[in-house]
Amino acid sequence: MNILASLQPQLCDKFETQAFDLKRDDLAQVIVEKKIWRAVMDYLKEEAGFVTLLTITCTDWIEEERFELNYIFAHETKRCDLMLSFSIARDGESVQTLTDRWPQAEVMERDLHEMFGIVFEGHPNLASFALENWHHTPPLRREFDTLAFVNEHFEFRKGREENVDVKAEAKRLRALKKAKAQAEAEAKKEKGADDADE
Amino acid sequence: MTILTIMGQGMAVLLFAYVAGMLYYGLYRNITARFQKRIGPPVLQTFYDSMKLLFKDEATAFGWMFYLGPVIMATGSVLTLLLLPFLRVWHEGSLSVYGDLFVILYLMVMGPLGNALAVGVSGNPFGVMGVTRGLTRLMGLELPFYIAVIGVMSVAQSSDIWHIIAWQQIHGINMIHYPLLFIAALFSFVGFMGSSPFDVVAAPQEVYSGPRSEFSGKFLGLLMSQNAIFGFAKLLLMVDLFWGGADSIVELILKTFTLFLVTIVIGVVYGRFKVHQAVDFLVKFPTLLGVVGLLLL
Amino acid sequence: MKEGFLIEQERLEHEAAASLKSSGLINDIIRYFRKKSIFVLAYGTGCGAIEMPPTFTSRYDAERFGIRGAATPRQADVIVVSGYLSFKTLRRIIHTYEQMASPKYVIALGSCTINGGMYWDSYNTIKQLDKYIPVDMYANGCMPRPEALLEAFIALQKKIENDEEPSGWERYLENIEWYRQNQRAVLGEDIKPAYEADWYTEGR
Amino acid sequence: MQTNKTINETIKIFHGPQHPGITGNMSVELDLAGETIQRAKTHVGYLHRGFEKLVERRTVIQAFTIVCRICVPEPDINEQNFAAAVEDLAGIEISERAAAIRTMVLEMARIGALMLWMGGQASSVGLDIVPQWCIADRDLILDLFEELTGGRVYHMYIFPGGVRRELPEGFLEKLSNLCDHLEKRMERYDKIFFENATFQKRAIGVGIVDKNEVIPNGYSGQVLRGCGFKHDVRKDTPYLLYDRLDFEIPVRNEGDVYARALVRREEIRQSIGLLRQLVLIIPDTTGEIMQKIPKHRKFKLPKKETWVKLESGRGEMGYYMAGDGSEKIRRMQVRGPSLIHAYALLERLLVGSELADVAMIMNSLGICPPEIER
Repeated sequence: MNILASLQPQLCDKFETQAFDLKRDDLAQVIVEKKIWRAVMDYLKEEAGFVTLLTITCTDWIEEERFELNYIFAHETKRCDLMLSFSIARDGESVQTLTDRWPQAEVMERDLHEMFGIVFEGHPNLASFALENWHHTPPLRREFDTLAFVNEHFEFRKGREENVDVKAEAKRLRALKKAKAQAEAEAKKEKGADDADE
Repeated sequence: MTILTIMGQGMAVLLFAYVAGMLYYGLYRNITARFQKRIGPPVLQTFYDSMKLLFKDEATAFGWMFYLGPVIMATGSVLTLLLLPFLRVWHEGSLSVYGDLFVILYLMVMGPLGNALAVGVSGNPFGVMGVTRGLTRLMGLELPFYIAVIGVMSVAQSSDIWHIIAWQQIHGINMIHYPLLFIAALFSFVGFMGSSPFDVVAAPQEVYSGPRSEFSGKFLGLLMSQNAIFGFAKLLLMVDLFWGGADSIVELILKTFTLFLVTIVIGVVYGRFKVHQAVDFLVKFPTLLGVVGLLLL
Repeated sequence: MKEGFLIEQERLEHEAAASLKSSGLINDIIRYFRKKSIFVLAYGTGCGAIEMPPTFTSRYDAERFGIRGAATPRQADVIVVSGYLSFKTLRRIIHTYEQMASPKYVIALGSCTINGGMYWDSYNTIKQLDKYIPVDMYANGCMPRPEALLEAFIALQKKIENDEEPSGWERYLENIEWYRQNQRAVLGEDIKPAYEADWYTEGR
Repeated sequence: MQTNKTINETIKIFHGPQHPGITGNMSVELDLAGETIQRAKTHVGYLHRGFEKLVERRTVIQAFTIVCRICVPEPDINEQNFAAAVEDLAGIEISERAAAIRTMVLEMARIGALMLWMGGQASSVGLDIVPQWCIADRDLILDLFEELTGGRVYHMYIFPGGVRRELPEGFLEKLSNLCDHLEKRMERYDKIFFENATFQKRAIGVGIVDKNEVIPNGYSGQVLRGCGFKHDVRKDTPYLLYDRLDFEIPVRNEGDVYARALVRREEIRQSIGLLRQLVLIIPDTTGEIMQKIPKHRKFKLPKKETWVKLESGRGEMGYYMAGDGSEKIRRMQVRGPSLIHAYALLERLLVGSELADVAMIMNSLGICPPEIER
């Protein structure tokens, strides 16, 4: 019996899930409201056997003004994974930490705090993770334009003298080819006309 | 026996030890490379390295104590060399008539102490740790070595190395008569040469390069030259104590290089112990052998 | 007592070091030794470091040219910057480079050190290495093969032997203000790496 | 008061980033009392390039060229994970032949990564002869990669929809010769490394992982199998051709450095066996090596999310990917095994062990910094 398929009715009975999306035999996604995610997670951990926290991801849906947080759990038999998703507002909404349940959540939450600016309540140490002395917008937010940042802080070495703009060159070559084909076609036409004359 | 002959002989011994030590360590790298299935550096590579370092700047300034460290080490090793019997025919007019096994054993500890002085001033934690490791290891190394030395001394009824050599000339070399003592001393000797599995002092994966972490340029070059001379002196000591010294230069080179080869082969196939494992090992197995050897005297 | 790198920094900023520029037999000999013995700092800064073990082990065996690894910056002659540098690593590279004893050389590996390479639009990597520390030799490619790395070393040996242009460490001393200005532009005022003293205050 | 006293008696050192005993560019901050470690803290970020941001800016095909740079010793797992995620989102089915070739590439990469690990682990005990040998043996694998893909280290071979090139002529024969050679070499490595008295003395009883926290904390790879748990993504949720291949999961119960080393030794053997099976299977497989995929600008991913994972040489590596209906990937997150191993596990294991063990433990966990910070 498939673990995920049998989980679906139990979970949907017990909680108000917004969706239970069975993606593959070994992967399903549960979307819930933010207010019940802790309860669902407890149920998953204690009773459904999803004991391992694999990772926490965050997706920035800037058009819909929300962050989607995905907590990915693995079953204790390691035969299937489950994604628990919920949305929070892009600014100012904090999430409760998971460091009390899983020690590895500490570094994952630090990563998300640094990259998206999400605050995790009760986290022991939201210090910087990969960046050092970073005072700009958190870099993985959609509004952070990395190219603009690069242009502001660095300059690029000039290319070689004979360096050409690839797009312009492609355009030129295409035009050249077209002209050549046209000339050939005309020549053929004239020749054909000549042949016909003869 | 004038002062000139003493000085002349001393300089000759020093020069020979320097050249031989450099070549031995060059060959060490080359032979190790052959074990590792590669061509390896030229034989003169150690010489190139030390000369290049002598013409380099230093990046550090920690005061005069720091500069004194390598000098003390070099003094210790040069004195050790000069006080050891070099060739049997050079008995007359050699500084080594003033030498004694006790003096030599004390001088051999001078190197680590000089190191400790300099490194203590630099305050580099890796260096301090390396020195601590070196002193801890020294305890383990000295025990079997001293037992072997006591055995050899009590047989020859003298602490004078010349007498020990003379005894061996009459009765045959010590290695054959007292193999257990020789094996005990050989274990310590491998450690004294800084070869695996006892190379805990400067283990790069653990303590950077140990006591040498802060030394650069000329000091490092001096340390390398000192190491070559001291290495040769240690080989000479073992040859004098257990292999009956040497009559000619060729015999000396053959004997010392054979001994050196033993350390190379052991170093290639073994990894590194931890400090306390090394001390444990030395205190147990070689010491036991030494004690049994003493009892069988 | 001052720490070693502070002294080095002072010396870099205030005092011009003596150079062995004038030619002559002795200088030729010194240059020969320098060419024959190159200690490479064991610091893998980026992905190019994956090609360093093959270069130094039995297949390509750089030691036959006298090139071998050194554990600490004090002993090293060459630092190989193997690929892209994030800000955090750049800070350590500058620190390490200033700890090395002159004459010292820099080999830059991979296209990322020349013009950003793959990471031209990344917000955390620098684009031109030679604005921050002087580079003596480039090996291009992503990533350069061990042969390319060996060739860079041999070209560096030739450069040392011929004593061509002012080598990198001399340029660094002469233009220290310019380099410092560039470094400050990306790293801020504290070029020395700052470690947060964590658990002393945290109570972990 | 007691704590203050102990703090004053310790030395604080940084093991890395510039240190011969560190795996890659990272550092461990250590508080030492004598040689015993009181506290340990991992610092990463020296290799942060912002892949996840760069991927968001690129189209699918452009992003493909940079994902292999995420993990340097074993880049192919990233390509496979990326390709699998894109295929899952776009609904592409790859042919049997492409799957077989991918399996072969992944197993070759696994042997290469394990050989590199062997070099690191041996040099951490000062056995300098082993890295000299086994990195040269790994180079033979890289030679085959070069013939197959054109690149030594970065292959860019596993493409969404299949693989990029047909096998060159005589490739499988060379591969089976290489398997013979490696099998012969493994006997030598047994003698000089795995059965070496000094290595056993250093490795047995060092870095013992607590078995109770293995599953909940998500340790994977050799840490998991070295603690007696018989799990491998290749068996649990088979991908590619692994359900048709015959192999064993090596397991040891001790949970120390030596157990992990022996697990890895057995894994090299199993991978050689897998390659031998693949040499026989591949000629009979059918199908195009490359499915028809949309052109560059028209390769659009639907608004869906997915999570794929596979077994790398160090543990399970997963990719989370979300599309948004445009030709660019909305979000890609890399979850490497090293993230958990380097933080949650390493910091625990180091406390109470000695400075001499740091390099041993780090190597035996197989920590690869570029996949921690991307």
